Amino acid sequence: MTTETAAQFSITFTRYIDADGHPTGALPEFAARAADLIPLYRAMVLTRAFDAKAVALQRTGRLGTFASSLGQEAVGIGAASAMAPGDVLLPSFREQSAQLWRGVTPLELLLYWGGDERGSDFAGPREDFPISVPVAAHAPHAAGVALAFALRKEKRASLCILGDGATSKGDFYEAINMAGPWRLPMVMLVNNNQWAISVPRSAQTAAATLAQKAIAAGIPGEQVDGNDVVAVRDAVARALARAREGGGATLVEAITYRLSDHTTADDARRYRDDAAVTASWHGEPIARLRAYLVAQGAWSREDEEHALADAATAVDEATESYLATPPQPLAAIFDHLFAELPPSIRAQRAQALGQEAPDA
Amino acid sequence: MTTETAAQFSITFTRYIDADGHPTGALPEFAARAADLIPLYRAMVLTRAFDAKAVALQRTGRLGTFASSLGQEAVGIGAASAMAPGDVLLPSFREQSAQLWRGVTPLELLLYWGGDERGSDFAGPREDFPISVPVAAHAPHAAGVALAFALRKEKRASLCILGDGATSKGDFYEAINMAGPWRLPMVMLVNNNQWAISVPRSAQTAAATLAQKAIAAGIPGEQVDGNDVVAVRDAVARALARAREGGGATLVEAITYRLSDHTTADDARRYRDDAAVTASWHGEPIARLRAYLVAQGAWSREDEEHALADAATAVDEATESYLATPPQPLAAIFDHLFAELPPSIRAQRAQALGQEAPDA
Amino acid sequence: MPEIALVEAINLALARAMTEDASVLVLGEDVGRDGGVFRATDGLLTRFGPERVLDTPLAEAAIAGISVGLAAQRFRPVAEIQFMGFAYSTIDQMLNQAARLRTRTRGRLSCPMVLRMPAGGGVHAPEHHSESGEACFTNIPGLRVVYPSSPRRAYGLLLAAIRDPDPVVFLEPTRLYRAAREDVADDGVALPLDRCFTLREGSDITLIGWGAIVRDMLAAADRLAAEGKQAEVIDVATLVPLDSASILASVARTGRCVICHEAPLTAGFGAEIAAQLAGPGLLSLLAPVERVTGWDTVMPLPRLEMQYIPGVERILAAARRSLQHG
Amino acid sequence: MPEIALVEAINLALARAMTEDASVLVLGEDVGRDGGVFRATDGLLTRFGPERVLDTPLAEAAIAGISVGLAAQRFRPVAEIQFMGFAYSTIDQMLNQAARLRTRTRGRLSCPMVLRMPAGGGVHAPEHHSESGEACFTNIPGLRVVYPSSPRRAYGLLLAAIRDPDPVVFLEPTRLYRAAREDVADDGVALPLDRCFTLREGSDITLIGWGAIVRDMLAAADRLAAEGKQAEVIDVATLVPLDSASILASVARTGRCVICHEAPLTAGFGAEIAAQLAGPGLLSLLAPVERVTGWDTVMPLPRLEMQYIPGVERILAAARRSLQHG
Ligand SMILES: Cc1ncc(C[n+]2csc(CCOP(=O)(O)OP(=O)(O)O)c2C)c(N)n1
Ligand SMILES: Cc1ncc(C[n+]2csc(CCOP(=O)(O)OP(=O)(O)O)c2C)c(N)n1
Ligand SMILES: [Mg+2]
Ligand SMILES: [Mg+2]
Repeated sequence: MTTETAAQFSITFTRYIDADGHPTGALPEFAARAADLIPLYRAMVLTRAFDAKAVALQRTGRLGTFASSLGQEAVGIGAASAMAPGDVLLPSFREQSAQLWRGVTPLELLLYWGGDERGSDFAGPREDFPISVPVAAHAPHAAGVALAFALRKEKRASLCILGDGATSKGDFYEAINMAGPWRLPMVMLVNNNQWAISVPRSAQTAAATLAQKAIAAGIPGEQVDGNDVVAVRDAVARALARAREGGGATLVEAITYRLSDHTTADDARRYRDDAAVTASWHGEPIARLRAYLVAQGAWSREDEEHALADAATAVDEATESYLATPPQPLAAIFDHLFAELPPSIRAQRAQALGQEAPDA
Repeated sequence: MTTETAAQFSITFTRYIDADGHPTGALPEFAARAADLIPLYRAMVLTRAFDAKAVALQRTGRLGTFASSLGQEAVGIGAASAMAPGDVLLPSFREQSAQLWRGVTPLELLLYWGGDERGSDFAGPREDFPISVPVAAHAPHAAGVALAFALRKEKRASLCILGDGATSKGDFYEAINMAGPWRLPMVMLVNNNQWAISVPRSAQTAAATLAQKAIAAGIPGEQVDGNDVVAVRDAVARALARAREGGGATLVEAITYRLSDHTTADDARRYRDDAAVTASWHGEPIARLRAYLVAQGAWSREDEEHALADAATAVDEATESYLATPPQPLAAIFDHLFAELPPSIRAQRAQALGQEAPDA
Repeated sequence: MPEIALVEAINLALARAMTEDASVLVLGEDVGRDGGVFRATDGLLTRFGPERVLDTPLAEAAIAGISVGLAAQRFRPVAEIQFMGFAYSTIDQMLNQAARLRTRTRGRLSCPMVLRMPAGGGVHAPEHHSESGEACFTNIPGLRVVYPSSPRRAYGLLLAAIRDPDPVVFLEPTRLYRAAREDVADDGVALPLDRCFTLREGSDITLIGWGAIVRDMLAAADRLAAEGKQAEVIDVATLVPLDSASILASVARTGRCVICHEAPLTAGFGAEIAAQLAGPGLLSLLAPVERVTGWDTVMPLPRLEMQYIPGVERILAAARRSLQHG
Repeated sequence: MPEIALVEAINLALARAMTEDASVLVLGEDVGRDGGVFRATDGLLTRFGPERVLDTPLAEAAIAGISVGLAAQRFRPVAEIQFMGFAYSTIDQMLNQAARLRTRTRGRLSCPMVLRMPAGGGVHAPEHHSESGEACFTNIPGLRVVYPSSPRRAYGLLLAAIRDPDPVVFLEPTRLYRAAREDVADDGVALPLDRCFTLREGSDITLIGWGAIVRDMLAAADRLAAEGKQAEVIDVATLVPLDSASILASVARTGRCVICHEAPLTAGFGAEIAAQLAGPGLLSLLAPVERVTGWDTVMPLPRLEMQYIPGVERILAAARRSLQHG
């Protein structure tokens, strides 16, 4: 018998700022001065304020089911802050942090979660995809967008964010596999918050890391501390840069924890211990970065108060506008279906609007 | 920054008998005496004779489109010979070698490829699945069969065989991923014949090996020389044994080459060089094992003539029976649809058989 | 005989089937500890253990696919898809595999599985959670499609679906999961899978439909009665195979028919019923067949969904139109 | 103006569309060097290069999914699925994604893609290669479904489908790929996507269908003419959105109608046409609407397939039944 090694792989895990806010070594260029991290911090604070408000609105019957990103803010902010404006974001339903950074407004988010399609007609990032509620369905879209960039020889990349549960779906694998031979400028970011509703990460797959799923596609994969916004941004920035330069796709697994219920429709106490959740508050991304900034002398109690107040104002203003926004007219159901409405559906539209006797 | 290694993997490639028929070292137990390999040799010869006949029948309009396994006989024979009778085979459309070993008759195979469902009503391996024409669709069935064994605590395993192209399909990934956490007694055997119709292995995925796709599922994966029936059987036997003992699933990649056209409907000269094909004849599994057996003094020219004659007889007899088999009556279209035909379809059946005036 | 909600009736039927037949398994996303996002499988894990109630990874195609493998091995898997919006990736397995295994092997292997899922809108759920995609499953020979609209029918039909030796797609009206309540005897009695249910008899017009809208049909029938017109109300319940005989017989008596469903009009399953009326039923018709359905548009997000979902008023308008005809 | 086969007309339309619009891409399994298993994309790789003609890995769901991404980025992908039997795993992407992108974003993003595939049986192909699954795509708002039955219509409708700003599922009758031949001018003129085609006028009965069976309808019309009955023959061509006006107008003239398709009867798309006749068309009908379709069984393997696929004799029998009525 001859047995030889055909291939070898390893997966790394990276962190820059530990759970207590201590740097584990030199920080990357973009974080060289602690002050440079303040926008990231403020964005995480805004996200948390937004999430809290959205949950409150849902509890009082003024918003639909909502998926909080409590404790996971660093994933989206780290990733989005690594993007260039011309890159395209394809978010799952729990990445409001990334969307807010990209310029989607809190009002748009509220409209969407309040059940109004206008919330996906972003005034800001016009090419970004709407939220993907179907798990992993947006992964091949990210490959398609990346293929468009590659074909046009544009130095742009697509960034797809999805969950640990999403890595079990065929769409996810098919998309990263296609990205391989075509060297697509795509970054697949797995927000591993340890849970897919009630199914823990360990029941989702026997893979020791989710990053290693990249190996199946022949693309690089790495793990980062997803509660460390610096580590997330650094890994995603490197991956995006390589993608834009023709170096192909990367899978980044960001390890975090879902501190909230799955959504407002969920009661996580049915399936997980409060104790584990409580323990996971240690090292959560906002407290962690605040500790770092404070230790660096870049953040004061006053700064904190301002940040909280600014976030509250932004969210309150958005809420007011949201609550004051009348629903779309019924015609809107029809008017965006096709570029031009076919005659048969024109007739239905008229019927729906009561302008004409129905005939079906 | 701290970067640590989160996980490491390596993929091995194994061969026992090289392209010229020389052993590369000690052979495994089951092949300790060269004579023990004669049944495998004869089965490969039978397969090749069957394939040649089937192609000839197709060319003369007496069989439907057919997928030859020319040059790949060791994959199916190696795998099937590693199975216990109680294991279940889930073959793709190019694994007649494995099916023949399992006891599917040449007549059944001809009936199937001749367009008669009775060809999938195997008299022999009653629990084996019919051929899967849809690529990779049988992968989750293999997981389901394995789950059945696990739940019943039976020491049995399922063996799914599919192609290199199949490793791009979501079904494949979803199935091996599910096998992981449940430690399913399943072996996923990838027959990597380098081509998916006209698409070469290199365009199918950027993965350096197909075996490494196992890493995504957290199950063991390994590569073997798929033209070395000993290596295939050895790897599959080890994997099956581990599976039956509760050790979970394994992915085995067998590297071979499709010496034939994709099917009788294909003309491979449109997309690949004859030169590459000619070169790939070197090391093909039958000549290779013959060289080994001859060198071991276990095989003579006379043995060869007998083997060829026996194969020809078996195939000719099957062909005669096949050609003499009348088609099923039209009623057969209806009679296996449900355990009991619902009234509405009973009416259609009667209509089809002309027993009653139609009414739809 | 306690009054229970439709989702509880589902739960009861699952437990009953699991009790009486050890080969019945429940699997799907979050069906175990969580008891399913609608609690349809609540308590089953505790009662029957993790070898009978399996939380799967998040992969619908494989949920269907492993069910085919389990069923071929004589288990009776009852797989849950969390919402119909996520069931479309199972169609390949249901159509090419589950529905054909018996035919392909001339009966050597078979596929006694049930694929359950909530369907339809009206609960202000997020995007992709309010689908009525039954038509994607109704042109698939070898598959049964069942869609009960009351707790009792949910109980009896689910038992029948699980006991049936062939694959069944079982749709449950999300809107009625909690809203529909009824006395249900847990007597293990299945209802027939090839029969419509006449919920109310009437001689002036037939209202036919399935799923949540059946309640609106009943309400419309009340209103019509107040106007002096007796509507017969039929819950189709089993779409495929369709109980054409009962439907044709009803319309033969009434001469008028309104077909109601939440799914879009064009090529919705209502078309099949109307087509049978245009064919063998033609001579019964005193008025054009009316279809009251969702519009041929994408199901809107919650703010407009109740204007999309047809309700009592649209059914009444159609019925009156029909009654006024000729 | 050379006489060419239907598959060559497809090829011509693809080349024309790629020539006139640099955003048109062709992608799919084996569409490149091999030119597609039916040669529909033959020569395109040489002519337009590997950046316009992309051989994909073997993954239909992703072929549809990356097309959505490309289309959102203003490309016009024309994706080939090798056989309809392998298209079912694209339904999720087509229904939940392609058909909705414009609606979901209020027009900010759109999805001008075409998903082409051969459909139907009759060429003695292997298992799963002879499907008529169009009904799986016809109850999906936001999607067009087109199914030409002659080289000229294939050419003109494919051009229209590619130029259309919204997603189109484009079905090509396998049986006619080589069998249907016709003069086709490569003039770049598209045919309308919202119109049926009346192939033959007649006042006694209307034969309506799509795909390969249209040829049998024409043959049946010849035979009926020999019996002194003039059949109007309509190729529906675009199933969704349906040109109901033309169909209703024809039946208003003839009073009799036979609807023909290869797909199974129950909830086949023929039901929609029959339903419209039972509704707005009712007063035109002089005889029950006939449907001549595949049986409600799994498409058999080749030895029995021609007994499954309805042909001239069954159409004739239905037409005669209709003509004798009343
Ligand atoms: C295809 C699909 N199946 C099921 C669901 C229902 N569902 C919504 S979120 C979710 C869990 C997702 O887990 P994960 O991918 O880890 O993301 P997370 O919710 O943790 O952010 C499920 C099962 C869905 N949205 N899409
Ligand atoms: C899902 C699916 N897509 C497409 C096809 C058409 N097709 C048949 S075989 C084949 C290539 C398969 O390649 P591979 O998996 O390597 O198996 P091989 O033919 O080489 O044995 C394709 C594309 C199919 N049968 N099933
Ligand atoms: Mg998660
Ligand atoms: Mg291959």
